[in-house]
Amino acid sequence: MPAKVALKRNPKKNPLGRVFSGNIGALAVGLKYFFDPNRITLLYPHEYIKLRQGYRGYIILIQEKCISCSSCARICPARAMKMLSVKVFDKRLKKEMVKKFPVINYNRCIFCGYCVDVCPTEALYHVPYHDLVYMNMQDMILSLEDFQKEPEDVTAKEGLPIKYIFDEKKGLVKVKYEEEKKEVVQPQQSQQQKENPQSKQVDKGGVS
Amino acid sequence: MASNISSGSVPHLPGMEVTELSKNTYEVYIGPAHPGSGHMRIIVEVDGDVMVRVDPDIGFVHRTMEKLAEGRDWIKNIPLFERMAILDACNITLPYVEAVERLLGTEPPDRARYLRTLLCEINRIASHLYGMGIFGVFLGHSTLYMWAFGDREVFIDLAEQMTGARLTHSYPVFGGVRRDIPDDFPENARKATKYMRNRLNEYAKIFLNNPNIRSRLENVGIMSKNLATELGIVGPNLRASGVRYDVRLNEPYEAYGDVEFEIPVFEEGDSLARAWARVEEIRQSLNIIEQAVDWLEKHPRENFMHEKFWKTAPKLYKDVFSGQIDYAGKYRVKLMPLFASLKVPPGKAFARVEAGRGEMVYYVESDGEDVPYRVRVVSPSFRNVIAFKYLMPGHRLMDLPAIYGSFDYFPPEWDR
Amino acid sequence: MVGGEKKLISIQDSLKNVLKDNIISIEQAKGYIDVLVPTDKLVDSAKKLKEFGFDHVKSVTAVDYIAKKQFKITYHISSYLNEELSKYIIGLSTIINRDDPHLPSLSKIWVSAEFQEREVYEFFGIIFDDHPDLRLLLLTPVVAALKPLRKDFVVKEESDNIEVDYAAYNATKWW
Amino acid sequence: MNVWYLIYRVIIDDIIFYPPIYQFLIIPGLIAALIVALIIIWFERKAAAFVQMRYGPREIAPKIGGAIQLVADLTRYALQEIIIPETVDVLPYLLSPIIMIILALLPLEAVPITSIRTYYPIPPDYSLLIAVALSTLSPLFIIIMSWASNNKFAVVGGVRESFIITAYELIAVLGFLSVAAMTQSFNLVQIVNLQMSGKWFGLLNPIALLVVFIAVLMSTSGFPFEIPDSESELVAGPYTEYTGLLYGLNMGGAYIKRWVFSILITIVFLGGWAPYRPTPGIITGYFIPSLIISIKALIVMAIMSFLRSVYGRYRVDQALGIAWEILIPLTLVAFGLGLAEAYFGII
Repeated sequence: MPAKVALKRNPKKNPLGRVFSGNIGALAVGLKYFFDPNRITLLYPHEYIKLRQGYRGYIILIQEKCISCSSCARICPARAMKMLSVKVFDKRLKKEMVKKFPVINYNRCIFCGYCVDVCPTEALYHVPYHDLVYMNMQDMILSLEDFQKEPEDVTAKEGLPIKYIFDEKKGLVKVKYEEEKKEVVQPQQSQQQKENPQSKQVDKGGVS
Repeated sequence: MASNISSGSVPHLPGMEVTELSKNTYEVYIGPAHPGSGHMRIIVEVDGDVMVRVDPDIGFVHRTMEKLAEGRDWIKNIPLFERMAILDACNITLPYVEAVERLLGTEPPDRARYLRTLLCEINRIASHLYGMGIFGVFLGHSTLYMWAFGDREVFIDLAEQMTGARLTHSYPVFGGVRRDIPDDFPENARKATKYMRNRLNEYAKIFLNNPNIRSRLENVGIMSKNLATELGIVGPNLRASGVRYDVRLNEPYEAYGDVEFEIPVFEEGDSLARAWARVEEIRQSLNIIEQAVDWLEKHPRENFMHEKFWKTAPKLYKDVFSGQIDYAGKYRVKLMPLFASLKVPPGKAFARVEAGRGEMVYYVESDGEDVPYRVRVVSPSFRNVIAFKYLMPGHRLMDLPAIYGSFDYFPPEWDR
Repeated sequence: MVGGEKKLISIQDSLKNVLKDNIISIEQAKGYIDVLVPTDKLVDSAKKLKEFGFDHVKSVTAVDYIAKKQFKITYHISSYLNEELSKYIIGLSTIINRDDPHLPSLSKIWVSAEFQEREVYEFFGIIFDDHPDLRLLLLTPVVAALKPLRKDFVVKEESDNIEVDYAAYNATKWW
Repeated sequence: MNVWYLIYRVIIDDIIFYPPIYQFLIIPGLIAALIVALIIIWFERKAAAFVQMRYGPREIAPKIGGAIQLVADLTRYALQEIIIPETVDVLPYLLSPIIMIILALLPLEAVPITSIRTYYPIPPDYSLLIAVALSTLSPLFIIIMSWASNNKFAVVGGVRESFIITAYELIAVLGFLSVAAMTQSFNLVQIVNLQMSGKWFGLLNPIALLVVFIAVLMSTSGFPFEIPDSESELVAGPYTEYTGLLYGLNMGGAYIKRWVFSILITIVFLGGWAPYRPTPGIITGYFIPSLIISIKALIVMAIMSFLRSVYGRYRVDQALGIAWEILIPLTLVAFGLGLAEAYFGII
């Protein structure tokens, strides 16, 4: 069923009808929305969109899973990800050795998600938020420790979580976000991690 | 190079162009810092209120993408080219992906073709709405501007659910796509299409049938069929002049050969017809979205990448796709590490698709290395800009926004 | 696609009929038909192709073969009005010398080539004789003098090295 | 005590409620105009936002819907640096916005806003004619402004302004005079008194009202009809070279002109202070009628502002074509209708 051509013309109207029906139609639509406004604006700092899982937000490394293959750094189109050689204690071989781990420069990152998709062991993942503020550009180059921590979602502290749902009449409707039934375990790891960044368990990655 | 530019006894400084004006005319510079136009300048020579010479002066956001592409790996060029027109991201990168696929000799599987078609149409609607919004600003109609941008949000949200990013999707990759649609996507898409159909009627009422706007657009900037062909205009602008050309019709790509839709062609060729052509195209795109969603719902979620890849993929890849790993998003298609150092067999390929603003063309040449030897990008706005030079003279100065806006010109796309 | 193949052969034949001995070589590339003609017969071939029905230029592409000291200019042309021809894209190409690059302009035959030729002119320094308005389009004169798309203009990009030195990284935190 | 009472009476009677001062500076003059601008600009933004899927001004005082947004804007305009380009003709450049504002308010000095004889600013016998004549003065200074700016965009804008003004002021004047033809009087007090029975001239002669309404919309160049300063091809038209407070004055000038015309429309077509009958005394004879007129004029302005969200901008030659080809004949029809009604004694 290929496409077919449909010949159309600009709608024609006689001049008098054009003036009357055109003006009345335009005014009627205007008045309709004046009395029944359909607002979709997000009042941003007071409300924020709770994005769904799968949104390409900030990228987090799970160091335990990384096999130092450098694929992520090689595929990065913006050269934001580089490999850093670090001495780590290998559990399997039970000795100290030099391994390469990715670090990221958020000055450059374009959030294309290639690194996450190319990682053969799923050691990188996205968190579904992107509105962070750094005080200077140096801070945007993360160290290996910072790269493993989920950054604090600052807007979530003050704002009201909002979800847009699709609607046939209003397009997008703003509703308050409610946690889904499946209980999401909030990882209480930030303190723990600071003390002992290397000891992060893989299974702890149960984050929304 | 500079010495070639001007001739005669006119004084000349490097970087400066001096032209003598005929009597009783003066020059007006529209842009480059201009509400609505983006970054371009139109140098207009005006005789009274009538334009006599129009010279589009462009390149304010030029980024030399053709050169940059020669230094980047094949896959890294996809996010690069996307930045030409982020509001039309899938359409803009698709011909590049197709050209490279032709060189590689791979064909995307059916599901990937439908997914690409789906995103292309979502992008087309978003792009048309953007263009109409800007058009509204040009004519001083702020309501259309806000409406178009507000309703565009619906389709950007759809695209975000599908790809994980609002604008820079980087969705098609060589041999397939990067994600499958989420479970609730078909339902949302159907709601969005229904909503948009109703809205288009209201757009017509408040904007296109508004006598005020009609008188601005009717019989303004009439481009005959022959002139449009001669100038090589593309997209809805071409079809508004009565030329029956659409890449989706003449050389169906992806799933366009399998879905049913119409190509609206208008005969008038004036600004009003160009605006109507966009509205009708949005209507057809909504049809395509519904059909694509139906198809995707009926068919199983497999074969979204090249078949060979799916068979040899390790278990983890399938786990990620089916959502077994809880911290990673569902229905994501993992890329092969091979993509990072892909080498494309030598050859020359040419690909065209119908992007939102018109025909998008890539010429890709490979010499077997991991970077392209030459990528030539011709974007739709690039081929439309010539129309300003030949169409505007003879019109009044106040017709400039009406013509400019009706062409849906987008400077970053042309400047590359 | 069998029918398609046949049609391609027939369009190649008809191109040969139209251009006759102008053709140096004709080749089916991926997505278009590459027709190579000598530079002095470019205008003649273009006129014949336009009469045949190819009414617009899609792209004017120049490729710098620095090893062979050649430029290859390709006019990708197709048709809007002729539905049969609109399915094909013809690459009307010619090879010119890299040292003194100029060739006849086709923008009087195809107006749609006008801006594209201006672009090729500024990026490659290729001069199109008889062009109605050969000025810079995108670049400033200073940049255009460098002829940026030629292969001997090398873009200085940051290092492709994917590894970062630990000591340097800790000291400067920058790359 | 008596002295203080005397001073109080002097301030109230002879200064505040001295008609030229009261009408020029307080109600419906400068202060009322500022308050009206505050309300109308807020309403304009809010109404447009309602139609356009937005909230409109909100962040400044969210509890009252951002109603004092204009105060913030004015503060910004007032504190902005005023840049005077070297190429301009300084004296007319600086003076013309100020003179324009003063002249825009001047018609109010000719308009009686009560039927009590003591509160007429001038003898009202020819007040309609004088008010209409004074209202045509201020656009001259927009043209001077554009010429003094020495800028191509400003000159094009100024030329457009002069075209529009010539066409539409004429229509406005003729529209008002059609009522004078009906009543055989230029006396605004008499015109209002004739409407006291509820037969407003806007109802008796709707064509004249429509014509005047359109003419006011066009000649005061409010937002979608701002042909002289259409931003998409002329940066800001005559005001291109203005910055800071001077630019704010220009923007305010358009609103003040519209406000003055709205008051004229109210008095001539919408019954002025009817149905209220002023009785002697400052409050009942002067203050209340002026309030009634202001509120009616405010509604007229609100309707004008709402149109912003429905219409776009006309091309200058189309606007002139509408004026000369459609509205002038319509005005003559309105004139004829008025004469006919007067002849058959409907008034």
